[in-house]
Amino acid sequence: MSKVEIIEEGKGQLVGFRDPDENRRWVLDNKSRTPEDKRMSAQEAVSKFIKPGDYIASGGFGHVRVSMAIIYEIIRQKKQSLIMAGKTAVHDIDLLVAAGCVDKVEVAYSFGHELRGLSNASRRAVQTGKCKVVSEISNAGYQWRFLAGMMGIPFIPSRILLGTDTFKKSSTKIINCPFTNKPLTLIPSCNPDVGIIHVHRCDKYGNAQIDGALIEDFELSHASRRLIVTTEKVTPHRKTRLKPWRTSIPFYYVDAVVEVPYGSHPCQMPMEYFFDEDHISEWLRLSKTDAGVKEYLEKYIYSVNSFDQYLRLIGGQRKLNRLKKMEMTTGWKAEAK
Amino acid sequence: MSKVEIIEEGKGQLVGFRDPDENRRWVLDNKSRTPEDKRMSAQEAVSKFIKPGDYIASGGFGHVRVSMAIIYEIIRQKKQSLIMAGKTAVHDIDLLVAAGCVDKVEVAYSFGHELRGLSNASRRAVQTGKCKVVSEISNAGYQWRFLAGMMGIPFIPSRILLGTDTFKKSSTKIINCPFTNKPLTLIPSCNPDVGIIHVHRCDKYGNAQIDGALIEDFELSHASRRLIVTTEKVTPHRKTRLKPWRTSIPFYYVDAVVEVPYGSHPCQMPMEYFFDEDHISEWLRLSKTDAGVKEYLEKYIYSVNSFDQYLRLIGGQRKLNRLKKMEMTTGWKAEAK
Amino acid sequence: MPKKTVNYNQVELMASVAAKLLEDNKSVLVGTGLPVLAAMLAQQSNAPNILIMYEAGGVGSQASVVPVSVGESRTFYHGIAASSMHDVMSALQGGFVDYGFLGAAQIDMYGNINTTVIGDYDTPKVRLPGSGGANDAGSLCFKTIILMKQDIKRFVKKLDFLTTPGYLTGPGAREKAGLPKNTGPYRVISQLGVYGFDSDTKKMMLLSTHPNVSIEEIKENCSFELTIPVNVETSEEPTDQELKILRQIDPMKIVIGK
Amino acid sequence: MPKKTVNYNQVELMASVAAKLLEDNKSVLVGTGLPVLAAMLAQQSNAPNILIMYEAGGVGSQASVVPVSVGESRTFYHGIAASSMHDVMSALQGGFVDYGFLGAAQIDMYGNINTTVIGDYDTPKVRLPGSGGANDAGSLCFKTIILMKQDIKRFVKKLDFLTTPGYLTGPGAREKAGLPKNTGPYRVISQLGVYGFDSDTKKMMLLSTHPNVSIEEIKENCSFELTIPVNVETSEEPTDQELKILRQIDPMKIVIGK
Repeated sequence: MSKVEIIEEGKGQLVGFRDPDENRRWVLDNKSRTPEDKRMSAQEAVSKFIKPGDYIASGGFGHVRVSMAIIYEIIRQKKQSLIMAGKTAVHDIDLLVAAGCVDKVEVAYSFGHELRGLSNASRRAVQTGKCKVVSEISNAGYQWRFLAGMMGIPFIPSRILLGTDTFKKSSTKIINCPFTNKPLTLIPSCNPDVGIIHVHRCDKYGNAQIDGALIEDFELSHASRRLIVTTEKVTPHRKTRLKPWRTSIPFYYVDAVVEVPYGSHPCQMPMEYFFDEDHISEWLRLSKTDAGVKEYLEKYIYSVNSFDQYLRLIGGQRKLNRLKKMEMTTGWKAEAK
Repeated sequence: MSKVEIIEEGKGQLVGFRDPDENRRWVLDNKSRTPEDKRMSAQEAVSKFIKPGDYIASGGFGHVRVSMAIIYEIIRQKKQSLIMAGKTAVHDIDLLVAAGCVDKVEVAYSFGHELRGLSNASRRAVQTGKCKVVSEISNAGYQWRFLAGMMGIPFIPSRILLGTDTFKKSSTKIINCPFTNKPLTLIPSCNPDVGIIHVHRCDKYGNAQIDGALIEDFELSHASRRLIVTTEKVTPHRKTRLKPWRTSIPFYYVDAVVEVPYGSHPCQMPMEYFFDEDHISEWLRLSKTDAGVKEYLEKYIYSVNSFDQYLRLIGGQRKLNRLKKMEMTTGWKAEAK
Repeated sequence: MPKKTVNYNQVELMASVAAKLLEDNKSVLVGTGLPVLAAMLAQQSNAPNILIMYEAGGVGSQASVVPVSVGESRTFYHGIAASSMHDVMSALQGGFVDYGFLGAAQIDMYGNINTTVIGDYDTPKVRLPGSGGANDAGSLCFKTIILMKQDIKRFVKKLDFLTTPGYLTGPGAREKAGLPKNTGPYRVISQLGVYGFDSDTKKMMLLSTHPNVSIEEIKENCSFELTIPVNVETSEEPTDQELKILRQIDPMKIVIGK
Repeated sequence: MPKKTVNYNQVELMASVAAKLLEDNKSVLVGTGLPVLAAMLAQQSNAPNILIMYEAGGVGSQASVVPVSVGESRTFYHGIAASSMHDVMSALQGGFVDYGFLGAAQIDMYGNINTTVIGDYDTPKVRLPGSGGANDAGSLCFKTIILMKQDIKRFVKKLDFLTTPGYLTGPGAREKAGLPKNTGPYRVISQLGVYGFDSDTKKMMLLSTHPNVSIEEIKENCSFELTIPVNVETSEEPTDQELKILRQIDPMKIVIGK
């Protein structure tokens, strides 16, 4: 029998972790197996399910398939003290940090806009101490935190982070494996308080379909305690039942269904509409200063009542048609599935 | 820091386990990333990829979506000393044990025919010592063995098997979790020597699509060292690229592509054809005696050259049409996706 | 109790009793055979929103005829998902599954069950199929319901093999072993009666006898000491409507006829 | 070497050099920007069967224009799979990915890289995005290729933060830490030259200087002691055909233009 012991422990804060028994209890008490009509407004979903101090995680990846409608609503409702999963979070986290909603982040990738450069506002907040990075991890690390959370187990073993400062600032532990006797990183599970995911279509109970790559939303949706699903379209329940193999998220994981066409704007919705580079650039330009941040938030969020009104501000249907057309140049349509 | 230690170790034989580094090396040396035409006959696939002593695992579940064409071919080629994953294996394992091809089994569910009763031949082989059960596990245990194998990690933690004789006869270990300090079962990874999976359609390189529930074939296919895919139909590669989201198994996991319409007979192919209860009954009746087993193997396997010839023996196209029609009474067709 | 012409068999009775135990708007993992039959009856009678889950990935099927196997296409016919064992077993372990419906060859006083072997493990008298998904369901579902035939060789003092955990050695043993909290066997349904488990001792306890079954008969068909409370109900007989549904669900009598 | 009119910029040169390193019929995980550009150039020139993988799930894309993000629809356009991070990260850890293409803000002599922070961790001068998929690729791909800008603040003696493992502290250190065998940095490509790692010391070693770059210039832009062998080649310039392809792949110059 090989001995097993803890070789080293990361010093990052362990956020979003639940003892699996405690989480099962929470699920039993709070997650309904009843097929109920969960349609509500973004306003209602955010006010009902997001509380100060919550650990939130947004679906998609980078500027792709992000539930921006909910992000804007969180800002509009001035939610505070949120902890966010920086799981390749870009525009969403930048705005939330800039608006003062999020002040703690567990970082895999944050404070950047991929090719477009660094995020001005959220980076400034970290550099001035307004926003704190509580722990570091990697993209696979997040994927596996959610996988463990979905599976109801306390951790997933892996071979990443070893030998690095990323490990030292993480909440993971290194043990020697009882099967191979080699060092192995244990990635703790994560059950976010609230997951926020934008999908292509969903029925009123919450049975949701995602087109194209799932990214890590299968695991994230299953692991989240509360799950807000925004959808391009609410589809009849009967359609779910005609192609059950297309369901990526079954209804019993879902707490709110919010119909928001173009709900990912200015991010891409794969096979639906392209990135709005004009709008992203406007934000990147304005967010260079605190005054600019204020101007942006005032113009596009605080003085706006609904996502529809926002869509009119960014250029309305004409702009949206252009974004649709740009996405279509890839030559396929979501309906192809 | 909580202490971690091994609380108990199962005494079952650890089969199909590879040190992740050793398996990575094997993958590097043996799995091609070249898109090559991998079409071959069942005869060629079996003679090329299955060796005595191999640990084999068959896809599908029970009598559903099983690559019977390969099972028959293994018997025809009189392969011996195989170890088999009894991962809810029914007709496949029964025949393989009866024919003397498989003499060791790791059991989650074997030697039974679900509703149809116990398997006569393989159960007799176990009771007389001809076939040895080397370890016990559960269905989820297998699922997680393959998941760990696919992920390249030595184990998956879980909360099953605890407190039972199934654990004692398993190859798993119980530790106290370094995050919760509670007992946790570590399920060792499995990378079978050969995985055998029947799919709805596949291109010549091995990009395979499965309709309906995936069961555990996503993990099994990704974890197997060699993977033989039999398919109802070889489809043009261009069709793979039109709907990449439909690919369940990408080509780099696949070693052989064998086109065998009705290749799951007498098992069901979901949304294609139903179980052939007549044929299953004939086997269950004959397999009550060793003489009957011999008669069945002689008639349907040894004296037959190909799967087509076998299909003529079981009733030919007329019978197959009936099985198709029975399956269609469920009211949908695979093409619906 | 007014007598009624017996127009049902033991399987139909057990299915009807089991179906009534299922609450509406709960989830249940079912195995092949009687468990499926009972869950489908519940779906078509007292629990229209019961969420039926199959370990191979089918969820929420609306099939009108009983699936032959827990992996076949009827397990996801007009369902809400046709996913994978990964998905369903994760739901089990994550706490999303209320009931688990199991069969068994042997059971002991604490609801531990054997589906692996009769006789010595290394030289078995009868080799049975093994755990299948039973250990998973018995470990991870909140409430396990066991459907099995009862006689003295099946309701035993000591199992030949402990495949799936009940309350193990008694109060607190499951948690000590590391099994999830608030889980364990809830009911046992045989052809003779319905059993629960004493909340203090975790020992099996008679709850109701089936029509025309005496407590004497119950005892004669049980090798361990059974807790028998003062009040023992008589199980409800299947209604004509239930029988009609059962026979529609299983027109070939592949479960009923056994 | 015959001089040629310089009709390309540094990004184009780096992309062209990087593309030539990729062998055909191998798999490569690519990050946003220059890595994608280089891999797509390889796919359209020297390595038509290179298998391009994106961490969000796109595999084998045949997009003709560079994706803006590693999660966007072009990452699976006419691909062979559009699956998930679970699938792709498993392939990485399982040993199915030959090359990993990364960017970096700082690198040290052993190929360890920093993309997390410049300055002190708790009071950062510049907070960078963090690992993203870099630690995963650098830990799990067989050969890592790093594409980055070179100057003395980037090629450093000591990283401000070790985000992604190179050879850590030298020979044997990766294995001792538990990282998979036979992995590590393979090449570093800057705007000045191409570097490899000495097989004995695991220290960075100059392999070729780019056209019109002197060894002196290389040294001046590196803070650590660089191994400089007797024979140092000159990197090949991009061909007209390569430049044509690059400008077709990135018509808006979103990568090239930076």
